[in-house]
Amino acid sequence: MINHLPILQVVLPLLAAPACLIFVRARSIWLFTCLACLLTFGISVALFIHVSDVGPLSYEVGGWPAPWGIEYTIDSLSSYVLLLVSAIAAVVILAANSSLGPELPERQQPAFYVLFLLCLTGLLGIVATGDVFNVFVFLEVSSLATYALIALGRQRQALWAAYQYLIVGTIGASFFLVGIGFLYALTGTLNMSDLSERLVEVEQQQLLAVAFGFVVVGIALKMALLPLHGWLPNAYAFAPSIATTFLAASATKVSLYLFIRLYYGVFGAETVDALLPVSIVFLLLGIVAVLAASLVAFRQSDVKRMLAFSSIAQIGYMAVGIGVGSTLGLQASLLHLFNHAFIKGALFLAVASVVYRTGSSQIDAFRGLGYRMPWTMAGLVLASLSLIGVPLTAGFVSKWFLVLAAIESGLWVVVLIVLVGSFISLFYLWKIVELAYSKSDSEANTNEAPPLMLIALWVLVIANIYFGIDTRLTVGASASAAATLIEGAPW
Amino acid sequence: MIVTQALDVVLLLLLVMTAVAIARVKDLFATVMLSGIYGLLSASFFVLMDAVDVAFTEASVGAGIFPLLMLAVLSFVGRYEADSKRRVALPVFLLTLVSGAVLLLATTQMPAFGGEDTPAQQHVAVRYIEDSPQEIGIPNMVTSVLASYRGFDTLGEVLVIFTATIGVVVVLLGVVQPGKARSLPADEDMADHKVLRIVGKMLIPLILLFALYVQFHGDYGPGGGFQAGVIFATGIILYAMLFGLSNAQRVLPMPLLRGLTALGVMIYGSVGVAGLLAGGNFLDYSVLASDPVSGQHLGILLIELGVGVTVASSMVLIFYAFSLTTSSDGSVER
Amino acid sequence: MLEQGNIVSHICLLVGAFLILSGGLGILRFPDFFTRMHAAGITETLAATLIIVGLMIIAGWGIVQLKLFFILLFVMITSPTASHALAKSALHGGLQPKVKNVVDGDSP
Amino acid sequence: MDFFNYWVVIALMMTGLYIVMAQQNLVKKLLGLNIFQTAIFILYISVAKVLGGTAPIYTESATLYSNPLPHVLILTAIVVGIATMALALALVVRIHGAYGSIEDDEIRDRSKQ
Repeated sequence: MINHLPILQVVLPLLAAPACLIFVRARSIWLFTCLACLLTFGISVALFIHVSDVGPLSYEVGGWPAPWGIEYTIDSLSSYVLLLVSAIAAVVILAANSSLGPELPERQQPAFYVLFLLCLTGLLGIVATGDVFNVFVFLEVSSLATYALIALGRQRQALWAAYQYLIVGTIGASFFLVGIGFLYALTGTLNMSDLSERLVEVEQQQLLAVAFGFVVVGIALKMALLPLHGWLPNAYAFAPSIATTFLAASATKVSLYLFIRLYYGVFGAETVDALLPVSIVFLLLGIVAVLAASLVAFRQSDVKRMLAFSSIAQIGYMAVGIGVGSTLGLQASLLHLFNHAFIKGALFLAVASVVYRTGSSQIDAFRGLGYRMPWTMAGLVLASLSLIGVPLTAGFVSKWFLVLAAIESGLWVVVLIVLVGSFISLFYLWKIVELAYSKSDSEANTNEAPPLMLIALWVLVIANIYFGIDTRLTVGASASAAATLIEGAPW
Repeated sequence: MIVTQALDVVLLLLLVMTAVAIARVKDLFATVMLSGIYGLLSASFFVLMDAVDVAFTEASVGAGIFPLLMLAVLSFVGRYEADSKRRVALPVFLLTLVSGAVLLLATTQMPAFGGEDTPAQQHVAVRYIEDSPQEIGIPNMVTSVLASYRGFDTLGEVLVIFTATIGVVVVLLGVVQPGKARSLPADEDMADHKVLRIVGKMLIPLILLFALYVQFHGDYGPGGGFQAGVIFATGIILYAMLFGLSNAQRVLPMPLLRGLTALGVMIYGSVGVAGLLAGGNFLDYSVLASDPVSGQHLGILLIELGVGVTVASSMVLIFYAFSLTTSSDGSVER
Repeated sequence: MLEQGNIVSHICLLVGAFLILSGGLGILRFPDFFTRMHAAGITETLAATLIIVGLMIIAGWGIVQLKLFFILLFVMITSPTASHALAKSALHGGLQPKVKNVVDGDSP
Repeated sequence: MDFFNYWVVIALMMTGLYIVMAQQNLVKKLLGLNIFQTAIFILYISVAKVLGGTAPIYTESATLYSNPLPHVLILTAIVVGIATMALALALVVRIHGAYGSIEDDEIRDRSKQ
């Protein structure tokens, strides 16, 4: 049975999505979706344990051996990201039914769950597959589902945001397709491990550079690296809150995973850097992203938008980690990928609770909420601390590793940037917290968020603290993944 | 071979001319027609390149479905671009020019066009060409690769269509499970088009029959589930246009179509799961029957059926959604 | 090479190709919508017929010939119908044929 | 002649990209995107062509076939493309209903209100 888990990981939500339409009532579809997400999470846990105990798994879809058929490979890196994505999905979907109530008419809710499952399928497929064209297919599954999810937002700007993201996302995916087309012309294969072997023998350096360029730009568009981030703020600000929570915690992370997988695992970082200055560009763009996006976040009056810009800044940190270029840097990126998902998930879920109660995500709506929604706001404060990087939270661990990596490589600028970025985030998050705990005119009767939303929020918050204290799982997994990718060492 | 190359040059130049025309013409109606021509030209080019299956698909999509949807949209948004601000975006133009030049230089390193000994022809493809007629037992190698070797990609493709359909319906109509059919005012407009209706009545059965032929002949010649699905949908769409949407909905109501769309994906997935239960891997058809080749036959037949069902019902559903939506339906601030 | 059937088929193909060309010219040069449609509709039905017949002769007795025959049937039905629908919707849309002899090639 | 197809691919790609980035009209942008995607199809299909080969359908007489794999990939890509287009067009219809315009700059202005 364990042998079939790599494919079941993807096929389970894949088949659950159309099966949703059997049910009529939104509530039963929600329960069904929860069940599917929990099972998916269970599979990813089993895979994670298996991979860390026994070793990587490979699966030949259709029974055809690797370069001819499609191969699914689960190694330490992919099992780590699979665990993350399916955990986020399972937690977020718990809160979905309550959160959607005021944000989406009941007749539209079934579509939300179907699209949610499809998006999850796409993301899991990208992570699990070992075939570059299969990546494209699942990239499009998740992207199309995402566009539709964003368009479900209440305001008309949601439609505009969805359209903009659709154009940018399609260009990104098309660039990726062009890149792998050139690679196919040069090597004759689409399988990742086969590709990495055959790329070494390719002599046409300029064309190889162009192919890498297309792939890197395509993925950078999807992961919203700084100059290509334009689609993200509107998409996050106007999508239904629960969709934003899921996307912010998973979608850009999966794009980053894809970049890491191809850049280190398939193309080889040294090969690429000999042709294109990718790591330097990532370092510079990451630094600019951390500073600029944090400053822009400070100026936002809509909290969803503020957190969206904060996400762009956090992607900057991950880019910096890659740009540092060492094993430790990559490990810091992977750690931040994991931890930031829980941080942003918790923050956006707290905002979703506020939207549920007040109907607004403007910063003024937070006035006095510290007294009316004590648990939600306490969760928000803890998650904010984690985002800033206070010790004993998950955010601290990843920033600590980033600083270590920078010191190891002698990049003192990066240390400075991390500190400055954290300070700026302290300021913009303080704006929220200060308002939330300032006395408001209205009576301070408690009006807490629905229990399921609170539970989901606190699961994420506790995860933040847990991974800040007990770092064995995250540090261990990211260390082995980074070592495997860079040194080809056995995990 | 000279003829092939001459045709190649002519068709590609025509494509470039059409693309430039699309960029320059302000009348959206004309540009949509041009993009239909563009689709047909590229389909012809694909025939020339021996990609008959691709040509078939491109003809039905690029010159069929895509312009149809575009026209439906133009009926809402109007025919002309606003032309107050006619500015050539110079930075963008330069950017594309420069990157184009860089790419031109790089492509001179591409393996020469049409060669037999390029890496693309040498490595993975060899097995598909030499062994698939024996391993899979059907002559059309494209179908073999599509349905069996890379069957999981095709499952993803069906899933993409399913996703898009759900997305389109929920974006346009705001629901996945709509209530009763609305009758459109346009239904009566067609009543005096006697000629069209009669010819339509003659053609629709033939179109549906042809769709079935394409569906089940895909193993031997160009065709398969996707093309068949599109052709089938065309027949239904033609009926809806000539005899009114409410009549079409009486034959194929939206809830049924919605169910069929999901059913196609389920059929495909179930074949995969059946392979799993029979002791093989997911989507392994060889274990479905006593000997591998007939197992492959059965598997491919079933999954092509799944593709056909999903594609046909999705296309009709998307057409319904575009016809039923009203641009100012007050659901702006839902 | 120069069998009888072959000559006939070549003539068919050439005439068909010429007709398509003249139809295209007509679309460009005729003064208004209806005459242009006339040029396109009339010539193309005949041209397509000739080309398909030419191909049928080349194909010889068999399944390909049968398929070509079906295509021919389709073209014969759909092409005039399309012209009819176009003309009707043009009239419906308020477009009147030009009656005077205006040599202005552009105004519809 | 060896690279003519690829040059055309690049010309089409750049034309499509220019339309997407420079044009204001949302429908026109989608037409540009369509041109761009078709250019990719042409790239793949050109890679697959073997001069002197035939369509990859097994017959007794033929020995040289064009490569079926890119054909399969492009079949998938075409379907993905039309699915994206359908969703994009649906969004355009709704945007027109919500903003009363399908010109990029006008919508940007009205979004701010």
